[in-house]
Amino acid sequence: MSLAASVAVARGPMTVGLDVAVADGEVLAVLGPNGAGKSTLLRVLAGLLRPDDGRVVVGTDVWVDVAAGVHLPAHERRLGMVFQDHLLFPHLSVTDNVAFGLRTRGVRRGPARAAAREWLARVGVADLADRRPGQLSGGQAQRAALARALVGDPALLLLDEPLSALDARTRLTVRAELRRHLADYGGSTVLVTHDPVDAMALADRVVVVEEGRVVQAGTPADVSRHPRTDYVARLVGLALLPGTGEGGTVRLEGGGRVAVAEQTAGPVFVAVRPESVALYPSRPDGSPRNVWPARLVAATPHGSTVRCELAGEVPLIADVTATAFAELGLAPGTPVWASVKASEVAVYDR
Amino acid sequence: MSLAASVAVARGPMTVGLDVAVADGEVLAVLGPNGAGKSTLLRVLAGLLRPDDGRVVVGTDVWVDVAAGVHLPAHERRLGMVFQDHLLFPHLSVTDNVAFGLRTRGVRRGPARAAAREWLARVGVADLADRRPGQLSGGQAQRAALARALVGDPALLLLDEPLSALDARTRLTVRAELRRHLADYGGSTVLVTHDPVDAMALADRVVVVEEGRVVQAGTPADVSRHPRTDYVARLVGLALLPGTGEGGTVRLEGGGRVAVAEQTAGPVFVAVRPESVALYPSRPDGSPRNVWPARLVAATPHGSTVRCELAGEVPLIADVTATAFAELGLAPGTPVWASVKASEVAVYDR
Amino acid sequence: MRGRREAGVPAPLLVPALLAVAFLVLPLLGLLVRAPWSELWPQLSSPAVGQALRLSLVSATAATLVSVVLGVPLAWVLARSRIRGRSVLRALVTVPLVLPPVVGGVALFLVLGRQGLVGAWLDEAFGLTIPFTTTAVVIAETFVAMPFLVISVEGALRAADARFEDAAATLGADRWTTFRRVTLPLVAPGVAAGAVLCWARALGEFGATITFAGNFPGTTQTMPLAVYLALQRDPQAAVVLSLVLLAVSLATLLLLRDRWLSRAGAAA
Amino acid sequence: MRGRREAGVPAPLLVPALLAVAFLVLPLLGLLVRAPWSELWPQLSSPAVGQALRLSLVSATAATLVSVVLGVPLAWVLARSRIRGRSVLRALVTVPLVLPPVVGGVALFLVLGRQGLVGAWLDEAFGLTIPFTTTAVVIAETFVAMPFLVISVEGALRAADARFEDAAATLGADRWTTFRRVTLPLVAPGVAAGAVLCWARALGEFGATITFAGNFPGTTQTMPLAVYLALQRDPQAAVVLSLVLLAVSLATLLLLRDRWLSRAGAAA
Amino acid sequence: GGDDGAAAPGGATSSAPDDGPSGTLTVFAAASLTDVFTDLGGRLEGQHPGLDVQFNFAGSSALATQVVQGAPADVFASAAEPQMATVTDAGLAAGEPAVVAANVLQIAVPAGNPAGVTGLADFAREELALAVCAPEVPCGAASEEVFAAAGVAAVPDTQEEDVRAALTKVELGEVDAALVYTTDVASAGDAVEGLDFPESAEAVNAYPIATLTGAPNPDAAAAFVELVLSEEGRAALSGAGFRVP
Ligand SMILES: Nc1ncnc2c1ncn2[C@@H]1O[C@H](COP(=O)(O)OP(=O)(O)OP(=O)(O)O)[C@@H](O)[C@H]1O
Ligand SMILES: Nc1ncnc2c1ncn2[C@@H]1O[C@H](COP(=O)(O)OP(=O)(O)OP(=O)(O)O)[C@@H](O)[C@H]1O
Ligand SMILES: [Mg+2]
Ligand SMILES: [Mg+2]
Repeated sequence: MSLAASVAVARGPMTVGLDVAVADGEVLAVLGPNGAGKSTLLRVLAGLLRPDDGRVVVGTDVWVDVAAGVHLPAHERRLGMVFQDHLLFPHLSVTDNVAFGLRTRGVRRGPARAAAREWLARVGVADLADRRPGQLSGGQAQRAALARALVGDPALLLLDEPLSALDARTRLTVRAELRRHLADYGGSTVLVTHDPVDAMALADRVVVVEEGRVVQAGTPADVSRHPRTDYVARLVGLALLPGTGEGGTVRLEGGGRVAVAEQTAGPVFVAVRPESVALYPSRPDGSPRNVWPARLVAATPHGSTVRCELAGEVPLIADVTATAFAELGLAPGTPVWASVKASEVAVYDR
Repeated sequence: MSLAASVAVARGPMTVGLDVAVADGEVLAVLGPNGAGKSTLLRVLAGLLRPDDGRVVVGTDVWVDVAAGVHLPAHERRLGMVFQDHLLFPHLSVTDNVAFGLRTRGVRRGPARAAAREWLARVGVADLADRRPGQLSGGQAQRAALARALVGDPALLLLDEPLSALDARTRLTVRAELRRHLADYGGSTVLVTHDPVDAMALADRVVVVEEGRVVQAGTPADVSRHPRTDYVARLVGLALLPGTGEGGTVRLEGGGRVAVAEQTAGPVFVAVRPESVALYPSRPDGSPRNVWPARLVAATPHGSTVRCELAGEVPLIADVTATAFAELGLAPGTPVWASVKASEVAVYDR
Repeated sequence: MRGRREAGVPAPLLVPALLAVAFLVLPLLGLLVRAPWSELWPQLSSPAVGQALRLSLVSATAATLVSVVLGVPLAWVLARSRIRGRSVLRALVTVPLVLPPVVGGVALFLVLGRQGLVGAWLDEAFGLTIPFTTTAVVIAETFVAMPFLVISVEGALRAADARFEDAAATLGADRWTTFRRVTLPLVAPGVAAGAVLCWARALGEFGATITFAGNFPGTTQTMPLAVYLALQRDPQAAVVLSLVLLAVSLATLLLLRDRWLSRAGAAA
Repeated sequence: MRGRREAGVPAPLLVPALLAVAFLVLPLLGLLVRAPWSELWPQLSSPAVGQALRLSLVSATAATLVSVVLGVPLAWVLARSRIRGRSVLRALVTVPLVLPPVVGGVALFLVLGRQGLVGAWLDEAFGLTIPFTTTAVVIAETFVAMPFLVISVEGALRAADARFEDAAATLGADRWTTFRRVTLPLVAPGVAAGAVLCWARALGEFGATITFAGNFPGTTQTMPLAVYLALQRDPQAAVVLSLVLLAVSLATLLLLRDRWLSRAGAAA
Repeated sequence: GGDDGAAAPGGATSSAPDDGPSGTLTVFAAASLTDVFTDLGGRLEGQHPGLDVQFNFAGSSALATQVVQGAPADVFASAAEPQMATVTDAGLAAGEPAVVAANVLQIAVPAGNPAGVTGLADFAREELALAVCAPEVPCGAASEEVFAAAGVAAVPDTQEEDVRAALTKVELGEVDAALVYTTDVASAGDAVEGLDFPESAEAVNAYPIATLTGAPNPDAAAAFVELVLSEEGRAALSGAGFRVP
């Protein structure tokens, strides 16, 4: 069922005030830095935290309406929820943990256990069905928690980083399993994640939350192509430079100018892909119109390339091959020249 | 100080039997699927779990020697440890949590708190210093736990997925901070992680653990170039095909043949990078000597490319651009032809 | 190189713990040593002693059951609900602990006696009189012992991690289901401890019982009453009787607690 | 559309909880209603009552302190250490709960009396005699009340999450430091509950006290003893005295517990 | 603490200037003697300004235990002979105990006697709620004797551990009649009425008193026993409902 929530809740010095809407069968990914308020949002949607203000409507049911004094208790909300720290019941076997929701909703023990075992098999922990949660590894526990949330027929799925503890391979298969399940699932899903790949793979829409506010919303492709904040840009691996369009160039807010391929005017964002940035030990000649002096601040190997963070008038990220990195003799502090072709620079309105 | 451990411990039906050695100042990354025994290893090294057999030697001190009945209690081991589920003390402020280790080792309250605050600043949670752990978000708690492990001067650092709950941007800065710290740090570090980037960025050496055994060890570059198990290959994004060298071709164990650029003989691994795999709707003509029919089983968008899992005589992974993916009209189940140039295929002894 | 085994009990804990054990166990040893063992057989073979022992065990167990059934919910209300006046209620519940048991017996008369608030009505409506019956013994013991259960279970509930109850709520469990299926198993060791306290206190109850239930062999004479009366005439016999009571309760505790605790432990 | 507020207390918990409250509080109300209030002022203004009340509070508090200092370590040993015979020890510690207090007083004589195991030596070596002194009151109360603390703290310790103790060990804390800085704060609500039980039981102690410490106004006559004497003479006055004791302990519990619990609660 | 000396043997020195007893006198007495002895103790203190009389009132058997355990008592007054026998058997009584008072049984009924009890025969009525003392305690033993003498097959609902407990039930109207001592009825006030019955003479309960061999303050002990046995003491006792020999 569709979800429409607009809630405000004070958390320490910060106020989390978020508007989200999720259609029937849609998956909404919530991205954002640590402490942005993602888990807080899920707790409010689950009924575990009373918002100070706002409404939560699922389908035609009003779950929360602070003004009208309505607050449906959590257990009447038909939820499936994965908590960031699992919270598997320590006194029940893994099977009974997964069967718990079915049992409370009236399913008899036999069928509930059977359904639980089926879900455990789907997330790849069938052989651990009789263990206690204390006897599971971190990733195994997370998978059991996911199974517990998915079994049954919730109206709303709330998944708080459900794949964070999984190893890379299991993550692929569990993500695929989850994707398959969500494709058939008729309710709304809110998925909190730090992994842009999860968002891309699973979500129909993305909202980015920072400091308790929605700063960007859209399809995964849209958000990753046109990030509106530095956080999102970093997340999808772009350098984001706000500036003002002045025809064929953009005057950056931090100083400096960038030549672009289009004509622009007014406040714009300039986004530069790390692959498109070339580094030179001395000022290069040639076609690229954008050439800036910079200094290497950090370098992280990443597969066969090295991701270089550059500081200077125009802060950039550059991906260079490990060979090139070695040949340039780069080390933190080294001065370099960075260049980008104007045609490789994306520019869009702020 | 250097660490040499060779321990065996039964965990449910499985036995974890691991040999690891870490030199002074070295960082060893432990990679492996869920339930492989990584956390178990750390618990044994920390003295929280008694091994059934084996020895642990740090520097010249014998911490564990089961045969001789030696088992140094955890609190005498000079450790810094991050637990997979943080375990911050709920009754102490974040500062006091971080200062705890210093206080127990005799540092006075003032200096201990000052050191704690400094570390909290280094991991970016200085403003939360006076909160209780229950008032932190997941990622904030993980950073506090990291600070608690790093403060002081442990002989051995044991980090169990210390960055898993961090958002992508924070992860970069905390990882850089950790890297800086580990570069100066004289003790041994054992880092458990699921993220190959962490391993590449932080570790001097990598061991891969599967089902309680070490299946591969080496430098990060070595392991990522020459994976020896399917798990590692997936981790670093390669398709791994074991076979037997027969001159210019390799006969694969699963059936089928691969043409390679070198002459080989005997048991070998063939590794194929996803980028080097091209897909065609019908059998292509031309130079590549390796052309196989296959079927698409799963596709995951990943930045501007789509990662395709292929099943067939030769199971492969292919990265194609989103545009190409759309043009090929690919969907799970679609039959395709995959081709790889012989010169792009890596081959090395098993 | 230090090669010693894992430190056992640290001295600052061991020393007071040993003192505590000495303090609690030495007097018992003293009793054991000085007890006139020749009295044992005559006492044990006396049917009155058997009767009193049986009545004690039955009524203490019944009082514990009633206390668990009524007291655990009360502890939950005190620990979890947000009703007003909780702290007053908590203190009120603690207060019967302080009441001299004899006065407690008088108070029970005022409510359940022939002329008591409820008792008079029971008498008229159903011809039921409670005082001087085995029921009265159970009631007196429950009145005295239940607060021990309530307070210790409440402490266990406060210490338990309430986030598991959140998780249960998201799985559709209402508060009652959550209580039964999550909270109660999680605090099982606390309930076990409370029940042991309650049972032991009920088994040792004297003042309220003799006041409210009187002392009639076979109906209301529990062991402590028998011991007290024996003390009047033959202190030696009284010591032997107490030791019999001790031995029986020790055996029961050893059997029951280990069984219950190991179950509760497996659940934790 | 259901718009009602969060469910309060579920009926299957509320009904037994209400029954429990009625059962525990109604008799007190009965006492309050029937109490001869005209007696209140004469009793309150009598210096003997003031003395007894003061002695009761002082000795119960002292007994609680001793019990906490000795009993919490013992509870820790029972819950955490792996010494042998733990279950026997636990049962032994529970047993004084079952001992009729008067017999407990006799047992104390056997150890600490002038002719007792330890008492004789104390007398010879230091000229110290314990019986019939205020110290004897504290000892008698501690003997009777400490097991309540031990058992309920042990329950709390068992229910607490031992993984935090692992974390403390990796931070260099030995078991003693871990106990002080991690375990104890985590089980603070359990210790508070145990201390309340212990204090209340000590405050209400009668049998062991009158036997081992005697009944000397000003030195060993606590309120329950004063109530006992009053019962011999003037039952009405006894009821009033009990109510005074109740009121004082109620006030103390309300003050202390709320203060302690809110601190402990902030720590949780 | 300093006030511990009140009961400690060391406090009982007789170094006062006048010849009479001085220091601390410690009297262990049955709880039923509380009022009379407190009163007499006050009088003795009035006669001897240097004297401080301390009482320890409790059940006779508890007192006997304490004395046997070496309590620093000067005088022991028991509510029955068996407990005094415990002390004399241990060789702790100085001389023969003297009988200070005696008590006989009375039927106690709630004010107004709602059940219409008239005599000992009513203790055989099943429909009444009846209390007697347990046979282990003196008044219970006495009750058995009077029932035997009267030929009544008593059907009590409860055998009380002491007279007080029985009397409490009468006061509350929870029993229709109880067999208790005269003195207790006298002290109970208006809520209880006492009915004499002829067979009561069959069982007279004596209160023995003795000074103790280990008495820290034997002079004062002797003075107190003398006062209790004097005309003045007898008057006080009979005023409280005791029979005096
Ligand atoms: N109980 C609490 N009291 C006060 N502040 C809190 C409490 N819980 C969380 N906070 C604060 O509220 C903010 C939002 O927390 P929340 O858990 O929603 O973050 P999050 O987006 O889920 O972060 P993460 O990615 O680290 O899990 C954080 O700054 C956190 O410190
Ligand atoms: N207390 C226990 N009793 C029995 N088996 C256990 C216990 N704890 C863990 N195991 C099992 O031991 C194996 C190793 O667990 P461990 O926690 O070391 O895995 P891990 O490599 O850390 O996995 P993850 O990446 O999921 O954290 C797992 O299969 C797990 O199920
Ligand atoms: Mg979160
Ligand atoms: Mg792990």
